[in-house]
Amino acid sequence: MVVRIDLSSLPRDKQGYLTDSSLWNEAVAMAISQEEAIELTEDHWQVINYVRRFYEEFNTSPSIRPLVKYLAKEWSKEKGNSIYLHLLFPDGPAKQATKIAGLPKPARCI
Amino acid sequence: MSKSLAIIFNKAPYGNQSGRELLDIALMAAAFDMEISALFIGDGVYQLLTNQQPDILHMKNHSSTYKALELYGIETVLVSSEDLEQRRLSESRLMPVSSLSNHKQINKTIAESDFVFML
Amino acid sequence: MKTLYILNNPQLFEQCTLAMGTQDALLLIEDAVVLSEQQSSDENHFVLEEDLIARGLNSGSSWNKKNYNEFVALTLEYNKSVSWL
Amino acid sequence: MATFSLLVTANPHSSQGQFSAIQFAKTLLHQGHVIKRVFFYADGVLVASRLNCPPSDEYNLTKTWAKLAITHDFELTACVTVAMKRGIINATEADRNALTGENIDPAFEISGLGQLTEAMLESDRLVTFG
Repeated sequence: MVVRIDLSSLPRDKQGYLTDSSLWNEAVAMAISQEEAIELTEDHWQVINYVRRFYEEFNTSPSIRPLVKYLAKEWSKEKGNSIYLHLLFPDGPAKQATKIAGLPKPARCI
Repeated sequence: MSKSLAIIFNKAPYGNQSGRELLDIALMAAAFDMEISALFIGDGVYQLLTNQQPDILHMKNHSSTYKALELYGIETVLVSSEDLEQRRLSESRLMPVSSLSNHKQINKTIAESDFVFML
Repeated sequence: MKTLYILNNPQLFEQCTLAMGTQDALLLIEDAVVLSEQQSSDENHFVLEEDLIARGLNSGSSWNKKNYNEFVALTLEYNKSVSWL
Repeated sequence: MATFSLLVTANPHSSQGQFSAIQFAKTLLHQGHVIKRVFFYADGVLVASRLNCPPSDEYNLTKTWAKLAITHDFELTACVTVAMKRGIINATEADRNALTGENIDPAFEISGLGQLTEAMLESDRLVTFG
Protein backbone atom coordinates (compact mmCIF):
# COMPACT_ATOMS: atom_id res chain seq x y z
CA MET A 1 0.00 0.00 0.00
CA VAL A 2 1.54 3.25 -1.15
CA VAL A 3 0.81 6.51 0.58
CA ARG A 4 -0.98 9.00 -1.66
CA ILE A 5 1.07 12.06 -2.38
CA ASP A 6 -0.20 15.59 -2.70
CA LEU A 7 1.63 16.75 -5.83
CA SER A 8 0.90 20.39 -5.14
CA SER A 9 3.24 20.22 -2.16
CA LEU A 10 6.21 19.32 -4.41
CA PRO A 11 8.35 21.85 -6.28
CA ARG A 12 7.65 21.33 -9.98
CA ASP A 13 7.98 23.41 -13.12
CA LYS A 14 5.00 24.49 -15.13
CA GLN A 15 5.08 21.36 -17.25
CA GLY A 16 5.06 19.12 -14.21
CA TYR A 17 8.73 18.11 -13.99
CA LEU A 18 10.16 17.87 -10.49
CA THR A 19 12.64 20.69 -9.96
CA ASP A 20 14.48 18.70 -7.29
CA SER A 21 14.94 15.09 -8.34
CA SER A 22 16.09 14.08 -4.85
CA LEU A 23 12.48 14.39 -3.70
CA TRP A 24 11.44 11.58 -6.00
CA ASN A 25 10.17 8.27 -4.71
CA GLU A 26 7.77 5.62 -5.98
CA ALA A 27 4.75 7.36 -4.55
CA VAL A 28 5.68 10.53 -6.43
CA ALA A 29 6.02 8.50 -9.63
CA MET A 30 2.54 7.02 -9.07
CA ALA A 31 1.03 10.46 -8.54
CA ILE A 32 2.68 11.99 -11.63
CA SER A 33 1.70 9.02 -13.78
CA GLN A 34 -1.91 9.44 -12.69
CA GLU A 35 -1.75 13.02 -13.93
CA GLU A 36 -0.36 11.70 -17.21
CA ALA A 37 -3.22 9.17 -17.37
CA ILE A 38 -0.83 6.22 -17.31
CA GLU A 39 -1.47 3.21 -15.15
CA LEU A 40 1.95 1.98 -14.10
CA THR A 41 2.60 -1.69 -14.78
CA GLU A 42 5.71 -3.76 -14.15
CA ASP A 43 6.84 -2.87 -17.69
CA HIS A 44 6.54 0.86 -16.99
CA TRP A 45 8.52 0.51 -13.79
CA GLN A 46 11.34 -1.24 -15.57
CA VAL A 47 11.64 1.56 -18.11
CA ILE A 48 11.45 4.19 -15.38
CA ASN A 49 14.22 2.49 -13.46
CA TYR A 50 16.40 2.32 -16.56
CA VAL A 51 15.74 5.98 -17.31
CA ARG A 52 16.90 6.83 -13.80
CA ARG A 53 19.96 4.66 -14.29
CA PHE A 54 20.70 6.40 -17.57
CA TYR A 55 20.59 9.75 -15.80
CA GLU A 56 22.78 8.52 -12.98
CA GLU A 57 25.35 7.12 -15.39
CA PHE A 58 25.47 9.95 -17.94
CA ASN A 59 24.20 12.96 -15.96
CA THR A 60 21.72 13.89 -18.66
CA SER A 61 18.10 13.02 -19.44
CA PRO A 62 17.94 10.74 -22.45
CA SER A 63 16.24 11.61 -25.70
CA ILE A 64 14.45 8.77 -27.46
CA ARG A 65 17.26 7.35 -29.62
CA PRO A 66 19.91 6.83 -26.95
CA LEU A 67 17.22 5.57 -24.60
CA VAL A 68 16.22 2.87 -27.07
CA LYS A 69 19.85 1.89 -27.60
CA TYR A 70 20.51 1.85 -23.86
CA LEU A 71 17.51 -0.38 -23.17
CA ALA A 72 18.43 -2.74 -25.99
CA LYS A 73 21.93 -3.04 -24.58
CA GLU A 74 21.21 -3.16 -20.84
CA TRP A 75 17.84 -4.86 -20.77
CA SER A 76 16.43 -6.69 -23.77
CA LYS A 77 16.32 -6.42 -27.55
CA GLU A 78 12.53 -6.99 -27.62
CA LYS A 79 11.85 -4.08 -25.31
CA GLY A 80 14.56 -1.76 -26.52
CA ASN A 81 12.57 -0.37 -29.43
CA SER A 82 10.60 2.80 -29.88
CA ILE A 83 7.27 1.11 -30.70
CA TYR A 84 7.28 -0.72 -27.39
CA LEU A 85 8.17 2.49 -25.56
CA HIS A 86 5.47 4.48 -27.33
CA LEU A 87 2.88 1.90 -26.29
CA LEU A 88 3.89 2.40 -22.67
CA PHE A 89 4.28 6.19 -22.87
CA PRO A 90 1.96 7.43 -25.63
CA ASP A 91 2.84 11.13 -25.28
CA GLY A 92 6.51 10.49 -26.00
CA PRO A 93 8.67 8.06 -24.02
CA ALA A 94 11.60 10.43 -23.36
CA LYS A 95 9.27 13.21 -22.25
CA GLN A 96 6.86 11.17 -20.13
CA ALA A 97 9.24 8.61 -18.69
CA THR A 98 11.69 11.28 -17.50
CA LYS A 99 8.81 13.22 -15.94
CA ILE A 100 7.52 10.20 -14.05
CA ALA A 101 11.10 9.31 -13.11
CA GLY A 102 11.49 12.72 -11.49
CA LEU A 103 14.27 13.88 -13.82
CA PRO A 104 14.79 17.15 -15.69
CA LYS A 105 13.08 17.25 -19.06
CA PRO A 106 15.35 16.29 -21.97
CA ALA A 107 16.81 19.29 -23.81
CA ARG A 108 14.58 20.19 -26.73
CA CYS A 109 16.01 20.13 -30.18
CA ILE A 110 13.13 20.78 -32.55
CA MET B 1 24.07 11.14 -48.65
CA SER B 2 24.26 12.28 -45.08
CA LYS B 3 26.56 15.17 -44.22
CA SER B 4 29.38 14.90 -41.74
CA LEU B 5 30.21 17.13 -38.82
CA ALA B 6 33.45 17.25 -36.84
CA ILE B 7 33.35 18.79 -33.38
CA ILE B 8 36.73 19.84 -31.99
CA PHE B 9 37.24 20.11 -28.24
CA ASN B 10 40.40 22.13 -27.52
CA LYS B 11 39.72 23.70 -24.12
CA ALA B 12 39.94 22.39 -20.58
CA PRO B 13 36.63 22.02 -18.72
CA TYR B 14 34.88 24.29 -16.19
CA GLY B 15 36.79 27.55 -16.70
CA ASN B 16 34.47 28.05 -19.65
CA GLN B 17 31.34 26.45 -21.07
CA SER B 18 32.95 25.40 -24.35
CA GLY B 19 33.02 21.64 -23.69
CA ARG B 20 29.54 21.56 -22.27
CA GLU B 21 27.99 23.51 -25.13
CA LEU B 22 29.86 21.62 -27.84
CA LEU B 23 28.64 18.39 -26.27
CA ASP B 24 25.06 19.70 -26.48
CA ILE B 25 25.56 20.41 -30.18
CA ALA B 26 26.95 16.92 -30.70
CA LEU B 27 24.05 15.18 -28.95
CA MET B 28 21.40 17.21 -30.70
CA ALA B 29 22.95 17.03 -34.17
CA ALA B 30 23.04 13.26 -33.66
CA ALA B 31 19.24 13.27 -33.80
CA PHE B 32 19.42 14.57 -37.38
CA ASP B 33 21.28 11.70 -38.97
CA MET B 34 24.56 13.49 -39.42
CA GLU B 35 27.75 11.54 -39.26
CA ILE B 36 29.47 13.09 -36.27
CA SER B 37 33.01 12.84 -34.96
CA ALA B 38 34.25 14.26 -31.67
CA LEU B 39 37.93 15.22 -31.66
CA PHE B 40 39.91 16.03 -28.52
CA ILE B 41 43.10 18.03 -29.03
CA GLY B 42 45.22 20.51 -27.06
CA ASP B 43 43.81 21.19 -23.59
CA GLY B 44 40.58 19.57 -24.81
CA VAL B 45 42.08 16.23 -23.75
CA TYR B 46 41.43 17.29 -20.12
CA GLN B 47 37.68 17.01 -20.87
CA LEU B 48 38.08 13.23 -20.82
CA LEU B 49 39.78 12.77 -17.43
CA THR B 50 38.12 10.40 -15.00
CA ASN B 51 37.19 11.50 -11.48
CA GLN B 52 36.05 15.00 -12.35
CA GLN B 53 34.07 16.47 -9.43
CA PRO B 54 32.87 19.94 -10.40
CA ASP B 55 29.87 19.24 -8.15
CA ILE B 56 31.90 20.47 -5.20
CA LEU B 57 31.77 23.91 -6.87
CA HIS B 58 28.08 23.51 -7.73
CA MET B 59 28.91 23.12 -11.40
CA LYS B 60 27.25 20.45 -13.48
CA ASN B 61 29.47 17.49 -14.28
CA HIS B 62 29.14 17.10 -18.04
CA SER B 63 32.05 14.66 -18.24
CA SER B 64 29.88 11.60 -17.62
CA THR B 65 27.81 12.60 -20.64
CA TYR B 66 30.81 11.85 -22.89
CA LYS B 67 30.24 8.20 -21.96
CA ALA B 68 26.88 8.40 -23.75
CA LEU B 69 28.34 9.53 -27.11
CA GLU B 70 28.17 6.00 -28.46
CA LEU B 71 24.51 5.63 -27.46
CA TYR B 72 23.81 8.82 -29.40
CA GLY B 73 25.36 7.19 -32.46
CA ILE B 74 28.65 9.12 -32.30
CA GLU B 75 31.22 6.42 -32.82
CA THR B 76 34.26 8.37 -33.99
CA VAL B 77 35.76 9.81 -30.80
CA LEU B 78 39.45 10.52 -31.20
CA VAL B 79 42.00 11.88 -28.74
CA SER B 80 45.42 13.13 -29.80
CA SER B 81 48.25 11.00 -28.44
CA GLU B 82 50.79 13.78 -29.07
CA ASP B 83 48.75 16.22 -26.99
CA LEU B 84 48.33 13.66 -24.20
CA GLU B 85 52.04 13.05 -24.15
CA GLN B 86 52.89 16.73 -24.16
CA ARG B 87 50.69 17.09 -21.07
CA ARG B 88 52.20 14.01 -19.44
CA LEU B 89 48.84 12.28 -19.37
CA SER B 90 48.55 8.56 -19.81
CA GLU B 91 45.51 7.07 -21.52
CA SER B 92 44.71 5.22 -18.29
CA ARG B 93 43.61 8.51 -16.72
CA LEU B 94 40.92 9.00 -19.37
CA MET B 95 37.40 7.66 -19.43
CA PRO B 96 37.17 4.73 -21.84
CA VAL B 97 35.20 6.63 -24.46
CA SER B 98 37.82 7.68 -27.01
CA SER B 99 40.28 5.96 -29.31
CA LEU B 100 43.89 6.98 -29.13
CA SER B 101 44.74 8.74 -32.37
CA ASN B 102 47.31 11.18 -33.73
CA HIS B 103 47.44 14.59 -35.41
CA LYS B 104 47.64 13.03 -38.85
CA GLN B 105 44.45 11.00 -38.44
CA ILE B 106 42.63 13.84 -36.67
CA ASN B 107 43.60 16.28 -39.43
CA LYS B 108 42.29 13.83 -42.00
CA THR B 109 38.95 13.66 -40.18
CA ILE B 110 38.75 17.46 -40.09
CA ALA B 111 39.65 17.69 -43.78
CA GLU B 112 37.00 15.15 -44.80
CA SER B 113 34.13 16.57 -42.72
CA ASP B 114 31.53 18.78 -44.39
CA PHE B 115 31.27 21.02 -41.33
CA VAL B 116 33.57 21.70 -38.39
CA PHE B 117 32.56 23.34 -35.11
CA MET B 118 34.67 24.73 -32.30
CA LEU B 119 33.66 26.95 -29.40
CA MET C 1 38.26 19.10 -49.20
CA LYS C 2 39.98 22.49 -49.56
CA THR C 3 39.44 24.30 -46.29
CA LEU C 4 39.68 27.95 -45.33
CA TYR C 5 40.84 28.31 -41.74
CA ILE C 6 39.72 31.53 -40.07
CA LEU C 7 41.73 32.44 -36.97
CA ASN C 8 40.85 35.24 -34.56
CA ASN C 9 42.91 34.26 -31.52
CA PRO C 10 46.68 34.82 -31.85
CA GLN C 11 47.37 32.26 -29.12
CA LEU C 12 45.95 29.44 -31.23
CA PHE C 13 48.17 30.05 -34.28
CA GLU C 14 50.30 26.98 -33.77
CA GLN C 15 47.40 24.64 -33.05
CA CYS C 16 45.47 25.95 -36.05
CA THR C 17 48.32 25.72 -38.55
CA LEU C 18 49.11 22.23 -37.30
CA ALA C 19 45.66 21.15 -38.47
CA MET C 20 46.08 22.60 -41.95
CA GLY C 21 46.84 20.60 -45.06
CA THR C 22 48.83 21.74 -48.07
CA GLN C 23 45.79 22.81 -50.11
CA ASP C 24 44.23 24.76 -47.22
CA ALA C 25 44.41 28.49 -46.55
CA LEU C 26 44.59 30.62 -43.42
CA LEU C 27 42.87 33.98 -42.94
CA LEU C 28 43.78 36.02 -39.87
CA ILE C 29 40.97 38.21 -38.55
CA GLU C 30 40.26 40.30 -35.44
CA ASP C 31 43.05 40.12 -32.81
CA ALA C 32 44.93 37.47 -34.76
CA VAL C 33 45.93 40.04 -37.42
CA VAL C 34 48.82 41.04 -35.13
CA LEU C 35 50.47 37.78 -36.15
CA SER C 36 51.02 39.16 -39.63
CA GLU C 37 53.73 41.38 -38.16
CA GLN C 38 55.30 38.53 -36.20
CA GLN C 39 55.11 35.45 -38.38
CA SER C 40 56.43 34.89 -41.86
CA SER C 41 53.74 34.13 -44.39
CA ASP C 42 53.43 31.80 -47.29
CA GLU C 43 51.22 31.93 -50.35
CA ASN C 44 48.21 30.43 -48.57
CA HIS C 45 48.35 32.93 -45.70
CA PHE C 46 46.01 35.91 -45.74
CA VAL C 47 45.13 38.70 -43.35
CA LEU C 48 41.91 40.72 -43.19
CA GLU C 49 42.69 44.27 -44.25
CA GLU C 50 39.88 46.03 -42.37
CA ASP C 51 41.03 44.46 -39.10
CA LEU C 52 44.60 45.64 -39.77
CA ILE C 53 43.43 49.18 -40.54
CA ALA C 54 41.27 49.20 -37.39
CA ARG C 55 44.39 48.46 -35.34
CA GLY C 56 46.79 50.81 -37.11
CA LEU C 57 48.76 47.87 -38.45
CA ASN C 58 48.12 48.21 -42.15
CA SER C 59 51.56 49.48 -43.14
CA GLY C 60 53.65 46.98 -41.19
CA SER C 61 52.23 43.71 -42.47
CA SER C 62 53.90 41.85 -45.29
CA TRP C 63 51.11 39.28 -45.53
CA ASN C 64 48.76 39.02 -48.48
CA LYS C 65 45.83 41.31 -47.60
CA LYS C 66 42.20 40.48 -48.27
CA ASN C 67 39.32 42.88 -47.73
CA TYR C 68 35.78 41.82 -46.75
CA ASN C 69 34.78 41.44 -50.41
CA GLU C 70 37.65 39.02 -50.89
CA PHE C 71 36.87 37.32 -47.54
CA VAL C 72 33.43 36.38 -48.89
CA ALA C 73 35.02 35.21 -52.15
CA LEU C 74 37.50 33.06 -50.23
CA THR C 75 34.73 31.26 -48.36
CA LEU C 76 33.25 30.35 -51.76
CA GLU C 77 36.56 29.43 -53.35
CA TYR C 78 37.25 26.87 -50.60
CA ASN C 79 34.90 23.92 -49.98
CA LYS C 80 34.32 24.85 -46.36
CA SER C 81 35.53 27.17 -43.66
CA VAL C 82 36.69 26.30 -40.16
CA SER C 83 36.68 29.09 -37.59
CA TRP C 84 39.46 28.03 -35.25
CA LEU C 85 38.32 29.13 -31.80
CA MET D 1 24.72 33.60 -56.36
CA ALA D 2 25.26 31.46 -53.27
CA THR D 3 23.22 30.82 -50.14
CA PHE D 4 24.98 31.41 -46.83
CA SER D 5 24.10 30.67 -43.25
CA LEU D 6 26.06 32.06 -40.34
CA LEU D 7 26.69 30.59 -36.91
CA VAL D 8 27.43 33.34 -34.39
CA THR D 9 28.77 32.33 -30.98
CA ALA D 10 30.61 35.54 -30.08
CA ASN D 11 29.60 37.51 -27.00
CA PRO D 12 28.23 40.84 -28.27
CA HIS D 13 29.49 42.70 -25.21
CA SER D 14 33.03 41.40 -24.91
CA SER D 15 34.34 40.42 -28.33
CA GLN D 16 34.46 41.53 -31.94
CA GLY D 17 32.78 38.50 -33.48
CA GLN D 18 29.30 39.99 -33.84
CA PHE D 19 30.73 43.03 -35.61
CA SER D 20 32.68 40.75 -37.94
CA ALA D 21 29.57 38.67 -38.63
CA ILE D 22 27.52 41.76 -39.50
CA GLN D 23 30.26 43.08 -41.77
CA PHE D 24 30.49 39.70 -43.48
CA ALA D 25 26.71 39.51 -43.87
CA LYS D 26 26.48 43.03 -45.33
CA THR D 27 29.30 42.30 -47.78
CA LEU D 28 27.87 39.05 -49.08
CA LEU D 29 24.41 40.57 -49.48
CA HIS D 30 25.96 43.51 -51.33
CA GLN D 31 27.58 41.01 -53.70
CA GLY D 32 24.17 39.58 -54.52
CA HIS D 33 24.37 36.42 -52.42
CA VAL D 34 21.62 35.49 -49.99
CA ILE D 35 21.43 34.50 -46.34
CA LYS D 36 19.11 31.74 -45.23
CA ARG D 37 19.56 32.03 -41.50
CA VAL D 38 21.83 33.45 -38.85
CA PHE D 39 21.91 31.04 -35.93
CA PHE D 40 23.03 32.30 -32.53
CA TYR D 41 24.56 29.90 -30.04
CA ALA D 42 26.57 30.13 -26.78
CA ASP D 43 27.11 33.78 -25.76
CA GLY D 44 26.03 34.82 -29.24
CA VAL D 45 22.38 34.63 -28.14
CA LEU D 46 22.86 37.65 -25.87
CA VAL D 47 22.48 39.90 -28.89
CA ALA D 48 18.81 38.86 -29.18
CA SER D 49 17.71 40.86 -26.13
CA ARG D 50 15.64 43.89 -27.02
CA LEU D 51 16.80 45.37 -23.71
CA ASN D 52 20.40 45.71 -24.91
CA CYS D 53 21.02 49.38 -24.49
CA PRO D 54 24.44 50.56 -25.66
CA PRO D 55 25.40 54.25 -25.29
CA SER D 56 23.98 56.38 -28.10
CA ASP D 57 27.36 56.84 -29.77
CA GLU D 58 27.92 53.08 -30.07
CA TYR D 59 26.67 50.63 -32.67
CA ASN D 60 23.47 48.82 -31.68
CA LEU D 61 24.14 45.24 -32.75
CA THR D 62 20.62 44.00 -31.95
CA LYS D 63 18.94 46.68 -34.07
CA THR D 64 21.48 46.26 -36.87
CA TRP D 65 20.80 42.53 -37.12
CA ALA D 66 17.06 43.18 -36.96
CA LYS D 67 17.14 45.75 -39.74
CA LEU D 68 19.37 43.61 -41.93
CA ALA D 69 17.16 40.54 -41.48
CA ILE D 70 13.95 42.41 -42.24
CA THR D 71 15.39 44.19 -45.28
CA HIS D 72 16.87 41.02 -46.76
CA ASP D 73 14.30 38.55 -45.54
CA PHE D 74 16.37 36.06 -43.57
CA GLU D 75 15.91 34.46 -40.17
CA LEU D 76 17.60 35.32 -36.89
CA THR D 77 17.38 32.25 -34.66
CA ALA D 78 18.64 31.90 -31.10
CA CYS D 79 19.12 28.41 -29.65
CA VAL D 80 16.46 27.82 -27.03
CA THR D 81 18.57 25.84 -24.53
CA VAL D 82 21.41 28.32 -24.23
CA ALA D 83 19.12 31.36 -24.60
CA MET D 84 16.92 30.33 -21.66
CA LYS D 85 19.99 29.81 -19.48
CA ARG D 86 21.15 33.33 -20.27
CA GLY D 87 17.78 34.94 -19.67
CA ILE D 88 16.81 35.48 -23.30
CA ILE D 89 13.11 34.64 -23.26
CA ASN D 90 10.15 34.90 -25.63
CA ALA D 91 6.50 35.03 -24.61
CA THR D 92 5.91 31.29 -25.06
CA GLU D 93 8.89 30.31 -22.92
CA ALA D 94 8.05 32.94 -20.32
CA ASP D 95 4.59 31.45 -20.00
CA ARG D 96 5.84 27.87 -19.99
CA ASN D 97 8.36 28.60 -17.24
CA ALA D 98 6.24 30.97 -15.15
CA LEU D 99 8.53 33.95 -15.75
CA THR D 100 7.29 37.51 -15.49
CA GLY D 101 8.25 38.79 -18.90
CA GLU D 102 9.84 38.29 -22.28
CA ASN D 103 12.77 40.26 -23.62
CA ILE D 104 13.52 38.93 -27.09
CA ASP D 105 13.74 41.43 -29.92
CA PRO D 106 10.77 40.81 -32.26
CA ALA D 107 13.08 40.29 -35.24
CA PHE D 108 14.62 37.25 -33.54
CA GLU D 109 13.07 33.89 -32.82
CA ILE D 110 13.93 31.22 -30.31
CA SER D 111 14.18 27.69 -31.60
CA GLY D 112 16.13 24.47 -31.36
CA LEU D 113 19.42 23.26 -32.79
CA GLY D 114 17.42 21.56 -35.53
CA GLN D 115 17.30 25.00 -37.17
CA LEU D 116 21.10 25.04 -37.27
CA THR D 117 21.20 21.56 -38.79
CA GLU D 118 18.63 22.58 -41.37
CA ALA D 119 20.59 25.75 -42.20
CA MET D 120 23.74 23.68 -42.67
CA LEU D 121 22.03 21.27 -45.04
CA GLU D 122 20.23 23.92 -47.06
CA SER D 123 23.03 26.46 -47.53
CA ASP D 124 26.06 26.41 -49.80
CA ARG D 125 28.28 27.76 -47.05
CA LEU D 126 28.19 28.01 -43.28
CA VAL D 127 30.59 30.50 -41.70
CA THR D 128 31.12 30.71 -37.94
CA PHE D 129 31.92 33.86 -35.98
CA GLY D 130 33.02 33.18 -32.42
